[in-house]
Amino acid sequence: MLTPLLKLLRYSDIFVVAKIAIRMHKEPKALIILKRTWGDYCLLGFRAERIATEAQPGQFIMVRSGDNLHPLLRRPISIHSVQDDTVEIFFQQAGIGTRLLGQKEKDDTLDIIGPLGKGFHLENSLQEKSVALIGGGRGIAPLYFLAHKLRNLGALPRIYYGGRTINDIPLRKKFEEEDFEILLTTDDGSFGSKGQVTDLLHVSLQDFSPIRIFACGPEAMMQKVSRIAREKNIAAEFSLEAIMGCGFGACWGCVRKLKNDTQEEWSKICEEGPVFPGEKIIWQEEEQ
Amino acid sequence: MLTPLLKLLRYSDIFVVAKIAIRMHKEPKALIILKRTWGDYCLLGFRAERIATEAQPGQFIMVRSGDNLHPLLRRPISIHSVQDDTVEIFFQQAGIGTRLLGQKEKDDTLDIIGPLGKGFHLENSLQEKSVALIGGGRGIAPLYFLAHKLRNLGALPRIYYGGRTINDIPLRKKFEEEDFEILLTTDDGSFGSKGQVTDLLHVSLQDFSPIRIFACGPEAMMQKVSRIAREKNIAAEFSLEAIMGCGFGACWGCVRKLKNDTQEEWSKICEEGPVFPGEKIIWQEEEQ
Amino acid sequence: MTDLSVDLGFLRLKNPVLTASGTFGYGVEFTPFVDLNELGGFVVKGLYFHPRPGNPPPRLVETASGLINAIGLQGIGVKRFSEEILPRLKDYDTALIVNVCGDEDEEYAAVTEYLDKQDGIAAYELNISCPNTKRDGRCPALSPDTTHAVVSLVKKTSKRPVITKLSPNVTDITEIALAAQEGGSDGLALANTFLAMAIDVETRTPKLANVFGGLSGPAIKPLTLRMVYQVAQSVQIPIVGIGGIVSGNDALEYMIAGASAIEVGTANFVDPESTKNIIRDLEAYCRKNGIQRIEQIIGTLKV
Amino acid sequence: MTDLSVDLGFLRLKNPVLTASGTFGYGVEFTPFVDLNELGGFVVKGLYFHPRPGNPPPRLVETASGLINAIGLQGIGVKRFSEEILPRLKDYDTALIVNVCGDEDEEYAAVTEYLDKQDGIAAYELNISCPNTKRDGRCPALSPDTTHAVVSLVKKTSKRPVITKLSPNVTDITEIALAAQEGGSDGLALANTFLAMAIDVETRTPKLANVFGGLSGPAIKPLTLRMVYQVAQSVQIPIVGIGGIVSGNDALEYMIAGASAIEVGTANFVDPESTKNIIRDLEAYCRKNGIQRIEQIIGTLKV
Ligand SMILES: Cc1cc2nc3c(=O)[nH]c(=O)nc-3n(C[C@H](O)[C@H](O)[C@H](O)COP(=O)(O)OP(=O)(O)OC[C@H]3O[C@@H](n4cnc5c(N)ncnc54)[C@H](O)[C@@H]3O)c2cc1C
Ligand SMILES: Cc1cc2nc3c(=O)[nH]c(=O)nc-3n(C[C@H](O)[C@H](O)[C@H](O)COP(=O)(O)OP(=O)(O)OC[C@H]3O[C@@H](n4cnc5c(N)ncnc54)[C@H](O)[C@@H]3O)c2cc1C
Ligand SMILES: Cc1cc2nc3c(=O)[nH]c(=O)nc-3n(C[C@H](O)[C@H](O)[C@H](O)COP(=O)(O)O)c2cc1C
Ligand SMILES: Cc1cc2nc3c(=O)[nH]c(=O)nc-3n(C[C@H](O)[C@H](O)[C@H](O)COP(=O)(O)O)c2cc1C
Ligand code: FES
Ligand code: FES
Repeated sequence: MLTPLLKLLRYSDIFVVAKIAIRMHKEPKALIILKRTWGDYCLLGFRAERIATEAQPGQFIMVRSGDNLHPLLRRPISIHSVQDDTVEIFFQQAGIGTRLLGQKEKDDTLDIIGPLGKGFHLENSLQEKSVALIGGGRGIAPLYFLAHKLRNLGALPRIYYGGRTINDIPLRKKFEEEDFEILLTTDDGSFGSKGQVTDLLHVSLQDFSPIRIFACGPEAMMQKVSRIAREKNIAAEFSLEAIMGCGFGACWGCVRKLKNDTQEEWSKICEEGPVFPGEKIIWQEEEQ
Repeated sequence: MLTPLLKLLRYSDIFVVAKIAIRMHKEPKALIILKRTWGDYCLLGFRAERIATEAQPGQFIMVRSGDNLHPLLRRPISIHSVQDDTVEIFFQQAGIGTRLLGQKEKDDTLDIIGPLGKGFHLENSLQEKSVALIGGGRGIAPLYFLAHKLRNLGALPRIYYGGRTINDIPLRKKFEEEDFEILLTTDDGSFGSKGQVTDLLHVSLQDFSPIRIFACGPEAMMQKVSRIAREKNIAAEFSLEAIMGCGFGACWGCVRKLKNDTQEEWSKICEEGPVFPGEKIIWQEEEQ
Repeated sequence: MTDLSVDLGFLRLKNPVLTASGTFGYGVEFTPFVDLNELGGFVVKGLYFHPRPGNPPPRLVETASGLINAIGLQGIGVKRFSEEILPRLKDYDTALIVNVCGDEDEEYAAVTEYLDKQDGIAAYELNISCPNTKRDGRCPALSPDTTHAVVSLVKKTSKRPVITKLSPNVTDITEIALAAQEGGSDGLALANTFLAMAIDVETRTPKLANVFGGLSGPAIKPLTLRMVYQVAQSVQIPIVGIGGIVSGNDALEYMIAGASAIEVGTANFVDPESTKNIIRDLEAYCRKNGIQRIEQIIGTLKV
Repeated sequence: MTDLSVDLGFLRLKNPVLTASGTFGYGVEFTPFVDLNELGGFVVKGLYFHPRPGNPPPRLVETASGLINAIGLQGIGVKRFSEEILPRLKDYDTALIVNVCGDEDEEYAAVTEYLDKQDGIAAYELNISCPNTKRDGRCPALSPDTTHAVVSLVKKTSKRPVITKLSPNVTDITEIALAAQEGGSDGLALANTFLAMAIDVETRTPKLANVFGGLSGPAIKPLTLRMVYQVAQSVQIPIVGIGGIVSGNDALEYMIAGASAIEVGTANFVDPESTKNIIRDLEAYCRKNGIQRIEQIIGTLKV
């Protein structure tokens, strides 16, 4: 069964998907062994050995929120953390699917597919270099896994974590307890610096010089990060969101216009991303 | 707001529904305080004071099995027992709706409407008289409440309870512990007498003379009970099932042909029943 | 306070929330749950001239987010309706709309002529689109000509405004809508149920005794919403949106697409308080978005 | 062992389970989940003559038990398909069916003529029913005449069997089915998606950039099942049933209604192993019911 597939792997352009495909797994009954909630936010840890072994920061899973036909589709959720055979996800209850997911309890099971997509680029050249991780709201999710990987790589990650209010930055202690350098902001000043995480980034770059920026959060936030990075000439990577039908390249539902070489093309976020270098991304206001 | 409604109550024929309507309540968040399961069978007890106060044996509730749009409709479930402000239901996980219902846990809530329909006829003339209650499988559900009411009324209920195997008569201990006279059968002989509950009824009526029979169970079982009752000239009542859209007379979905006076008419099971005297019922094989 | 009232031209409703025929009985069944006076109005069960027995059971089958019904318009006829029901409904301060049915075109006219002599009716909803009748799934609303014929016949005599209820089972809904408008219809109701079926694979028989039935409920919302939008681009008369509405959001989608009012159907079974909740949610939406009169949002979709 | 194979006359399938165009990529995306050789066959993404960019996003919106898509047939065109994809698919021992699209009738014929020269294709599925194209929701499958025209044009040259995929957005599906049969179609696929829309009430804009899209998924099953049953009563050529199939039971409903094979679409996203599970469930059903050859149940609905 693998023979014809392996043949495909030589043809890179339209068969990028096959390369990913070969590494994805379905775990219809991943056992939940950990649950924590903070208001709307929820963290679930579950057993999924093959996914845990292979996952890279920035990759995601597709998860079913229930067994019935409404809601129908799986939801994309980033891999938040990986330890041994356990994967953690961290999500905000935004609508019907994530709300149902938040009702899962310890000893329930999850039906998931993963790891999917392409994660952040981690090279050895980051060793002993400062890097900045910017997370807004639920966008912090993949950055925890990333921070760990960066540290293991010998890089020096500093995390900027912002939310509307103190209730939107629930993971701050988790980072602090593990001795990560973390800067906190809230829009209303209820915790950390008052203002947006991008304001703080902007100011702090006067005396802090990361060689790479990794960002995940609301589109508007990432766009500001992109502008700042460009000004300062720092290479930046962004984890984009899109409504997804399948999560593994089969439906063409998740496209976004991206700069590929000289052309602009509809590209699949699930397969070519969700993480993209800033140069490829066309931000909304630039589009017209 | 009640004035025009009360005026209606004088007109009985098509406005029977209004009479029932006035006594039904919606409890969107009835708190589950008790759960027991036996294989496919499940018993849930929940707080629903108004329903508990007004319910009569043979009446039912309409319950939502989940919050989403699939499954969509409420499911009809008999009132199994009532104590103070608490109502119990007993059901078999038959399909998607009842399966979801069986996943509810203590401290979850139920969205219910009730009490609905017309129950068994209980008159003072039953006092000190023997009556037979015949329950097949999940059909035992309403008979527990009925047995209690009958005992309170001073009648002498004897319960016939049958199932396919020992696993289908889980409520036997509950009746026994409360000193009800109960006869058990299983099709495969794994507990009680071997055979169908109607066989046992047939035999035992040689030396037992109830003045009333109350039955609930599979259609084929009830039909046999009906034939036996007619032979022995015992008045019998049956709790019928039908697929229901609303449960309170508004959709005309639950009809069945019944003998009303001299005519045969499509009658609403939810409103005129679910309990009917044997004379009214047209059993399937008679229909052609 | 937000003004939720909407003007259909021929009829002013205190709010856009009506109930769909056949899903709200004669209204009174719902009084334990909803104060009928709070509704924009309600449409009663389909009425033929003579009483009708309806279809044999099973009449209902649930599907994914939907319900197929083949009630077959069991009903009491105009005479009993006028004598037994109408007198008791006229005390309600809300628009009573009667859903009018017929096996032939003349029957529609006969029903409205009979009802013209009765008090307390605000308008007629011409049900030319029921898939559960003798005509075997075929009904006037499947062609512009037959639509035009019934509507113009009824309009010749009817003393009350006529809302024509269309079928979604057509290739081009705007064509039918235009025919109804030309026939003189005062408004349009979109839409009735979709012809559907379900099969029991164990017995290999249809799940409905009638074989076919009409699909309603949330499953169909994207389809009827699309039709309301298309029709709103082509006609001048007001549109009542129907199909799968269970929430204030659903109702708003229809109004933004171009409906002046909406009807709630299957949702009444799922939650008999649906209409009440939808009205509350419409009010909240207007308040939150600074909309003074809900009429301001009708047909405001930005494309 | 049960014999799950079915004979379409022009094509024998090892089992009745195919995948629906546009929901299974080029097949290879699903190899981590399903052994393609176990499928009855698979239908690849819709193919125009030239590459096409497709619609801008958002292209998807979920509805109650359904999915609206407006992908707009983003694709690589016949040349790249033949050069890059076909060579790598021909090693699979399963029927490869190509979904053929066109903006004009001539384009359909051009696509099949081009593909006729390629190896490894079992049949063409003529997609005359996509609601997401230039023609603005209008497509050949909306009228018997245009259906007949495309089908007969393609059949004039095509060296391979042609399955015509019809649109459910019509008043009388049997009329279109008969036109396709008369045009020489070897089989029918029923059906494509239902024209649909959804609105964001906060922004008052359509949820799809394309405004309209096609509804698929369990929500539509009762509607397309009904159409398969109606068409099975009127045509002689084999029918492939499509619409909302997620389980073995769903597949069986279609076959009992008269479909010789079925296609699984949206379910592939919900559970990429759906096809595998459906084949297993068909086998279990046959075993349980003592059915030796699954072909014995086709069109056996007792009414
Ligand atoms: C690659 C990827 C990784 C993600 N990782 C995380 C994560 O780690 N934690 C987290 O909280 N969220 C994450 N999201 C967002 C998450 O997928 C959405 O919040 C979720 O799908 C919403 O589903 P729902 O049923 O709760 O809401 P719905 O009721 O479906 O919709 C609520 C809102 O969410 C929007 N939405 C729906 N689907 C998506 C989608 N696929 N992506 C983005 N927005 C959507 C809707 O447009 C709507 O505005 C990620 C999204 C992507 C694409
Ligand atoms: C008045 C009344 C009282 C009832 N009381 C009880 C009770 O106390 N305990 C109990 O276990 N069951 C009771 N039932 C039966 C119960 O309602 C059905 O088992 C349930 O609705 C099936 O729903 P589901 O979603 O689990 O199954 P589905 O997946 O919907 O269907 C599974 C099977 O159940 C049948 N079914 C579906 N709806 C109904 C219905 N409304 N009535 C009967 N069969 C149906 C279907 O045709 C199918 O064969 C009662 C039914 C009625 C009408
Ligand atoms: C049980 C039932 C009975 C119905 N009876 C009628 C009727 O008598 N006349 C009519 O015009 N429509 C009838 N309909 C159609 C509804 O009025 C409405 O058009 C349809 O259900 C779609 O709306 P919904 O999705 O909100 O239910 C009936 C629908 C149901 C479910
Ligand atoms: C994302 C997506 C893309 C589709 N692309 C095509 C296509 O290219 N050609 C085609 O004929 N049908 C296409 N369809 C329609 C499906 O093949 C199928 O007819 C429809 O989805 C109904 O089946 P389902 O309910 O099982 O999904 C597409 C459907 C979806 C959801
Ligand atoms: S989500 Fe299906 S292709 Fe990306
Ligand atoms: S269930 Fe609706 S009338 Fe009986």
